[in-house]
Amino acid sequence: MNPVNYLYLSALLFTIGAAGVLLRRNAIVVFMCVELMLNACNLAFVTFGRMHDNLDGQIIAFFTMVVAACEVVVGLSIIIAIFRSRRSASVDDASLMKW
Amino acid sequence: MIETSSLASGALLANEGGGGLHSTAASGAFSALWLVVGLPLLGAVLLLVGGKRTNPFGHILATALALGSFVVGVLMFVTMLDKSGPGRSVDQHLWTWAPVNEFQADIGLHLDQLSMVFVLLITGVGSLIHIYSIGYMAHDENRRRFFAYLNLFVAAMLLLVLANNYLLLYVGWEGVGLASYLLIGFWQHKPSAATAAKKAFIMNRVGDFGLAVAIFLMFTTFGTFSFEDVLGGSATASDGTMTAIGLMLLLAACGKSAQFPLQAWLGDAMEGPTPVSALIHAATMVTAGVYLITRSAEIFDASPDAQLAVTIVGAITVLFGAIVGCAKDDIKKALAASTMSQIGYMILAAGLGPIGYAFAIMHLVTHGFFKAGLFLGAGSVMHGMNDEVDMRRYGGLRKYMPITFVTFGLGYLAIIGFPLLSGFFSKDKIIEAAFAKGGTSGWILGAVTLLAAGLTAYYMTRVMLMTFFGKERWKEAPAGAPADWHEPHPHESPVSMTGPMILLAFGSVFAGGLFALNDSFVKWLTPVTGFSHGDLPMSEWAVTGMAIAMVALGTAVAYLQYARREVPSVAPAASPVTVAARRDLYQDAINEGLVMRPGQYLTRLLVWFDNKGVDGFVGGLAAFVGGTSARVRRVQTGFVRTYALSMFGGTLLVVACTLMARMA
Amino acid sequence: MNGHFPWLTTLAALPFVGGLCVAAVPAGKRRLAKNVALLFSLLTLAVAVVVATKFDNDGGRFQITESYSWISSFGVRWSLGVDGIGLVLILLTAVLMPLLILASWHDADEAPVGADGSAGAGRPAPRGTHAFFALMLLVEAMVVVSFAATDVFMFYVFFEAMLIPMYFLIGGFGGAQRSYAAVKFLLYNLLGGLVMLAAVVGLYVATANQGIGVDGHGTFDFVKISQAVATGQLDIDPTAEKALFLGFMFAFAIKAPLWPFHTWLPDTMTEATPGVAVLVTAMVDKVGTFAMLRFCLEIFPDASKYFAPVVITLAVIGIIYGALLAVGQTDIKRLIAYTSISHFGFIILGIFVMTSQGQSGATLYMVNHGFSTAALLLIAGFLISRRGSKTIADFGGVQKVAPVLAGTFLVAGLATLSMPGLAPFVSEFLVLVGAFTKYKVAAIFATTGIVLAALYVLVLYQRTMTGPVRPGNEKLRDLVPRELAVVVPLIAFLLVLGVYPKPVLDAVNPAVDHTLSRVEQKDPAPTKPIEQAAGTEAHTTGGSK
Amino acid sequence: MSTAATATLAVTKVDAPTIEYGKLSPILIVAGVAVVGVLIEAFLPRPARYRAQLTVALVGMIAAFGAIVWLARDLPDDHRGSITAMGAIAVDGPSLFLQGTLLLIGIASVLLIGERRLEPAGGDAFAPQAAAAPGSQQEKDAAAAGWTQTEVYPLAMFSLVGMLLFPAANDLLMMFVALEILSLPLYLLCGLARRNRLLSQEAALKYFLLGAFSSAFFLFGVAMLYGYSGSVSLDKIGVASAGAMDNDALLLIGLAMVAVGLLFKVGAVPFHSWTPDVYQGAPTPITGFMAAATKVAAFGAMMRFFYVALPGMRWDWRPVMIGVAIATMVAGAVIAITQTDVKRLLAYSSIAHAGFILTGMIAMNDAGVSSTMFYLVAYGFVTLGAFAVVTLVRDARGEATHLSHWAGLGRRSPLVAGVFALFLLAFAGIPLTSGFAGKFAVFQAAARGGAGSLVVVGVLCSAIAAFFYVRVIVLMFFSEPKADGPTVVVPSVMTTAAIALGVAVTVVLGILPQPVLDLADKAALFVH
Repeated sequence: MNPVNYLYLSALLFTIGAAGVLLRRNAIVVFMCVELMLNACNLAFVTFGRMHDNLDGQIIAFFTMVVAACEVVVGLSIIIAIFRSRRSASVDDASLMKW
Repeated sequence: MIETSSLASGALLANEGGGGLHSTAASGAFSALWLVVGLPLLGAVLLLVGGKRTNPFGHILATALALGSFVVGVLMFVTMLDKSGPGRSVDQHLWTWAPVNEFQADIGLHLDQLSMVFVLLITGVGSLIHIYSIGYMAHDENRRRFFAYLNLFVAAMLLLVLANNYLLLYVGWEGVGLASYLLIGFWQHKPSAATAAKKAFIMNRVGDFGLAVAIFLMFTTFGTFSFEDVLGGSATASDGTMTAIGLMLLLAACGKSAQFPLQAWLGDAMEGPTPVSALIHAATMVTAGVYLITRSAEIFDASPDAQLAVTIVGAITVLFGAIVGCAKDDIKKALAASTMSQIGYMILAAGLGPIGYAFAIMHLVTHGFFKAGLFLGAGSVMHGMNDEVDMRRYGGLRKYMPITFVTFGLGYLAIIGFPLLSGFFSKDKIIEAAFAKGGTSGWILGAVTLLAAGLTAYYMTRVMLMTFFGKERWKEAPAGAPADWHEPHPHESPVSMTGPMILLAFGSVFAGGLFALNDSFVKWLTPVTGFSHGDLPMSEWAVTGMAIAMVALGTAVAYLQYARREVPSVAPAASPVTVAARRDLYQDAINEGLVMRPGQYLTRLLVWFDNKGVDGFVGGLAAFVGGTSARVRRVQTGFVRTYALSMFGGTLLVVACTLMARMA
Repeated sequence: MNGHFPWLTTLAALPFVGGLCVAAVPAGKRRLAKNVALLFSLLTLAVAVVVATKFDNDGGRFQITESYSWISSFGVRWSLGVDGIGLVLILLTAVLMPLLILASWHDADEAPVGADGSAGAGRPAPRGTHAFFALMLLVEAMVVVSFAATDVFMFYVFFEAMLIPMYFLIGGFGGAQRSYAAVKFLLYNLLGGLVMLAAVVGLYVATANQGIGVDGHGTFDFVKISQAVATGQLDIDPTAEKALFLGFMFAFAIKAPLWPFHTWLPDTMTEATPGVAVLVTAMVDKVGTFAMLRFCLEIFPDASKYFAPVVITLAVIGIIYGALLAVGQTDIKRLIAYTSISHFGFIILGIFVMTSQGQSGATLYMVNHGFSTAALLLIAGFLISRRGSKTIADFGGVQKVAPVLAGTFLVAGLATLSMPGLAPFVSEFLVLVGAFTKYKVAAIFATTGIVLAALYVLVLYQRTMTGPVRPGNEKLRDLVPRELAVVVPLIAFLLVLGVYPKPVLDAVNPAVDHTLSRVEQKDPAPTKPIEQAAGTEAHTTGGSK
Repeated sequence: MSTAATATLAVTKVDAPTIEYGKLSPILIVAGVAVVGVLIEAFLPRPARYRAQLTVALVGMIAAFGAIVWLARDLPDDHRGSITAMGAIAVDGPSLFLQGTLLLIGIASVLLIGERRLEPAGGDAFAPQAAAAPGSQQEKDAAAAGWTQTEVYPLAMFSLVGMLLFPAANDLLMMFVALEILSLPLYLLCGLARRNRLLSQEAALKYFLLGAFSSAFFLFGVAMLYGYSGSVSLDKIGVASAGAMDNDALLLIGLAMVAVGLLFKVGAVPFHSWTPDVYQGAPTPITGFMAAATKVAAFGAMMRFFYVALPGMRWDWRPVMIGVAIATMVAGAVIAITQTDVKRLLAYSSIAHAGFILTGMIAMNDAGVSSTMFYLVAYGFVTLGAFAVVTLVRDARGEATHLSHWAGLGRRSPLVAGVFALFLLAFAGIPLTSGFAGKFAVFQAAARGGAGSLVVVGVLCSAIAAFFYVRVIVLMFFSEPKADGPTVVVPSVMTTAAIALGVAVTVVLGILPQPVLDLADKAALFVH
């Protein structure tokens, strides 16, 4: 199969992720969408690695996963903290500061 | 490119004017020339800076310095009599004032026959009026200040006539304006006085504008503004330039000499103490315009158009003043109108060119005597009458103040041109010169001067009769008099006041004859102003006869009106003409309608424009930015998804633009 | 870069150090603070006089120069030097400052009135007085540097930095609307300054690109730039030159202020204390006109010539407009502010007609206007402080109760209306003559200013000083000795410069001639020149040197 | 750990990567400090932690700064420096200059973080127990018990490690990792405020979500560039892009998306929307740290990215960046005008300043690099100082950040108000402050680089910006103090020192900027 198709898939996933961030209200879902975007990047890296015939892409994907994991730790802790104070995980509720 | 020696020859070339001023540097007795100006100036400075400490002796000091100036002036005169030809014209360079390349403004004095006449007139009459004021102002708490201003005036006036260039003349010109302002408004606590002073100064400034522009023109044309160079070069410059300069000088003269259309201030200027009216607004300052035109003879000679304008202005003012004078009940305003009219004569004469200059100056001098005398007389009357100025509240005063009556009477006879008195000689010569101009304009001008002579006789007789003859109308209280009104006790003034009046009366009687004797005055001035006889279209005697007839007529009419009939103590209703004359022929109304009102509206409009327009624009800009800010900050909704959307949109934009930049 | 004593740096440093010293005086000791301020201003004056004695009128363009490396990355040097123009303006500054300090002696004693007009609660900031005088001295230091800087960047820095102490002086010590006035002052001038910054950057880049500086950096050395412009070594594209000129001019026009960029001035002068108002008009604003003459003309000669008609038109409008608005004012200080706008019109007119009379006159005008406005404003301030009102209608008949005050006010007023014999006359006349030789119509319109000047001054005098004593004015005190000590020197200067301005002109003329030669302008020759007869003083023929 | 970035996997044999520990010592020291901090949290008793953390952090940063000085002296004459860690990290002029700046800012920030005199009940600016819900009994108990947490120190140090790495990262993967290292602790730090905890948590959430979102863009951009050039090394991308002709949509998209990630970090419009909210909600010492240091690090990375990887592409990215710079300057200045909260005001001001700094970066010449770095130094210290002053003005509810509370501050506390005014003037770019020197530097660089239009927009925006700085000064000095206005708390020597450092840098760089300019000039060359 033409590796370019993976790139299309990657772009599609990235877009879905971005759309999710823009459309979903629940912080966790929003955050998952961000993760989806990161994974779309991973797919792209791997594909490009394949296309360029080197392993950099795959290695980068590992790094990304680690970073994403760290992000999860930090992100979830923040989301949980805010959930505890507000009893809501809706990102739209957190809008005290504006203008 | 005039040769240095042209003065001597030019003096004799009757039709060509003086041909410029060429002078020798002041030496010998002349080197004291600066003292003429310096002494009164010193007085002014001492009295103003010295303040209250000089109160006890201020008036004495000022009078002494004025007299000192007079003495120096006489010394100069004697010295000048000794010399002949060019030796009579001296220059004294004092210091370099404001040098910028071509522009070399110097403080330098110039004394010649013309300025000599003025020096003597100013210091002479000035000294007399100083003396008079000692008595007149005896009870004024600010007498010292008054004398300081008088000294300042004398200094400025002397500077005006002694300057050797137009710029310095301008200094004196404005200086006398200032002194006039200070003295008209001397009783500042009276709003009318303060207003009159301001009005005088501002109208004078309009004239000064003309002088300033004239100097600019001289500088651009000749690269200099010294009398010597400008007058010497005036024949070489183009007609247009000379006409422009001439008209601008005329404007200046109109302002200073209260000529039409800048005459309105003079009547109001009578708010000042009477000695001031005598000195400044009769004898000296107001005649500065005549001096200016005469001094600039070469310029006017080079421009017939400008000359014509001068005569027209003079003619209008002669009649204007005379008509107004006929209707005024305020003795000082009547005299002021007369002054205006008489100066109109002088200006008219000066506009005639070499045939008139000398007579203009001659009339100026004789007028200086008799008008000053008349004013001092009026002051004396007021002094005895609780400062009443309304002639309708006078009457029969000759018994109470005989000296005043006699001196005033002599002045009166002189001004109406009673034969063999001063005014007769000088005015008659002007009438002759007007006819001698020739052509239609000559006839018109002659007729005007004759008519004015008649009017003069009429209004002066009226003044005389209303004041010194008839019923003693001051005995009854005026309608609507205040509760504390008390009957005045007319009395003769002290010697310090009558003395100067007597001396001036002598001048009024004899000066004209003396000047006319052997044409000595004309000969004296000819080296400076040039002289030409012109062609009189009739015999001199005919002119004189007509003039005397007009005077007699005017006197007779006045006699019929004011001696044979009771003078009402309140101005009666009168014909529109009289009403107009009483209101100065609506000159104030015209000024108000044409200048003041629109000016006020303009000012108000501009104030509004400055606030709402200029400032408003800037404020609007600021408000626009602020408003934009207030709107744009709403984009920051506080919703994280909106932020994400803006980021996403931004990303798309950046990506798209990057791609497009490549395409483009 | 000579080994001599750095006189000009000393001159600038003295008030600066003075300001620090004043600020360091303990909080309670107000009197001491004032005395220290006065002392330092007098010291500055002394040094300024020394500098003046070292100046040689025939001794070349910039004298008493010094130059040290400052910010070499931008080609900036700490370069000072004076020509005649700078010198006389420095002297003006140095002379005025002690008088201003003296005049403002009690202005900062009490807390200023609140925005609602409340009487400031009488509780001054503990060091308010100190701050006031320290800031005054600071401004003086910056003004001196501005006049003496021969480095464009350095000039710009101090030109701009000056705004801050001025801002605090206006906003901290004045009338009820002072903070509005201060903000307006600052924003207007900052806007001008920032636009100028763009032009300064542009100039720098031009010098860098054309290799005028060293090491690929540009340069800000005024002498170098001016020379390079004259020799064509620095050849800025005409469009760019015009843009740069406008950038510079914009800042100076706001500062000067030129119509229609003037509206900050009336507010500032109305709200600031009299001393500060004088500081604004007599010194700070002069930096603007000074800079037009020095920087705009010499660095952008072609653009200056190109825009001269526009600037002249604006200046003439300003003359008449300012005068008319002055007539319409009801507030004494505001009225005086508009007279200043009118006068600045004359100064700018004189500069841009580009004749020696115009420019020498304009320079002299700067000095004279400094003295005359100082006198007028300070005396008005003394009057206002007695009555607690600056509305003209509240006064009347003051001459009766305070004759000396009224008399000196009249003299100051006469100076303002250019009465001959007083200093401003000479300069105004020079400007007008200089203008007339090239721009007749403009000059004639400008000359109407003398009539209007009489109007506004005399109307003011009449309404405040003459007439019957108005209720509320009966108890006004006449000038006290401290105030006399302020007024007398000012009037003395007005008189002396009125009759003998030659020393100033002698210092200024060579600099003006130099400027004109850089702009390649000559005075128009008279149409019918008079050959000088032998024996009379030989006059130099203008512009043809 | 960064060895893998460029490790190519040979089929037969793996070369052991070489790491120049000496050249990486500043980063390693700070990383070590962070780890030690964690250990302290784990093993030391609570009362001893504060002192220990503070000491370790300060000593560590000073040591790191010493290491930088040492490295800088060792730079070769052309100041180009070298690439270490198998091509992942560049130790060159810009790196060292910016790292030095970062460390100084870090030191000052830690001083602010360590301040414990301001809260009337004792404690610092951070929540006594971050896990407790705001308003809960648990929180009240923790506060009553006088608990304080010291986890902020290691977090800050980790963040600093990321910042030190960010401008030095010579490949995009390193850059991404650094970005995350610097961001993740900051997200947490933002949520730790003692007062206004809801706002603080909201700030953390917003920052985190948007930050993660932007990281994704960044990473996708990296992927594109990798796809285009086959490498994430900046040098290689540079080589590849130099000859780019047509088929380079990948390159352009990648470039744009990486730029987006970086522009987010500096707070450029339209990626700025997090800035005001986060600056407002975060604990003020953290805001100061974040505002000053993040900007330095991110601009360093941005410059390296554009100057090393994409010099040949300048005609593609410059127009876009010019647009962004203009939008940033205008929006920042305009929106700031109507702000009423001092922290938000400073946030918008920082946006405007991001625009000015972009102006310098866009110059694309040596002057651009040096002037941008100079600006960063100037701006960093002013910002830090300004936020430090904000921590001092307090009322019963904590910091009184609403502008109306600042009315008459100059009357009450002339010194503090004066210092704040100085910082505002520096922000406004008034001559004789560091702000002016910086502004002039970037403007002249931009003008020489042919971006004259930016200069014009820049000065106009400065004028608009001046308006709100001046407004605050008016408020402080020329308005009547309110009766129930805030008080200015006298801080300990630490905050004082931080503020003093800010003042000193502001004044010295304003009057005698030449030494630092020289330094920046010398440090302006990126290693390739």
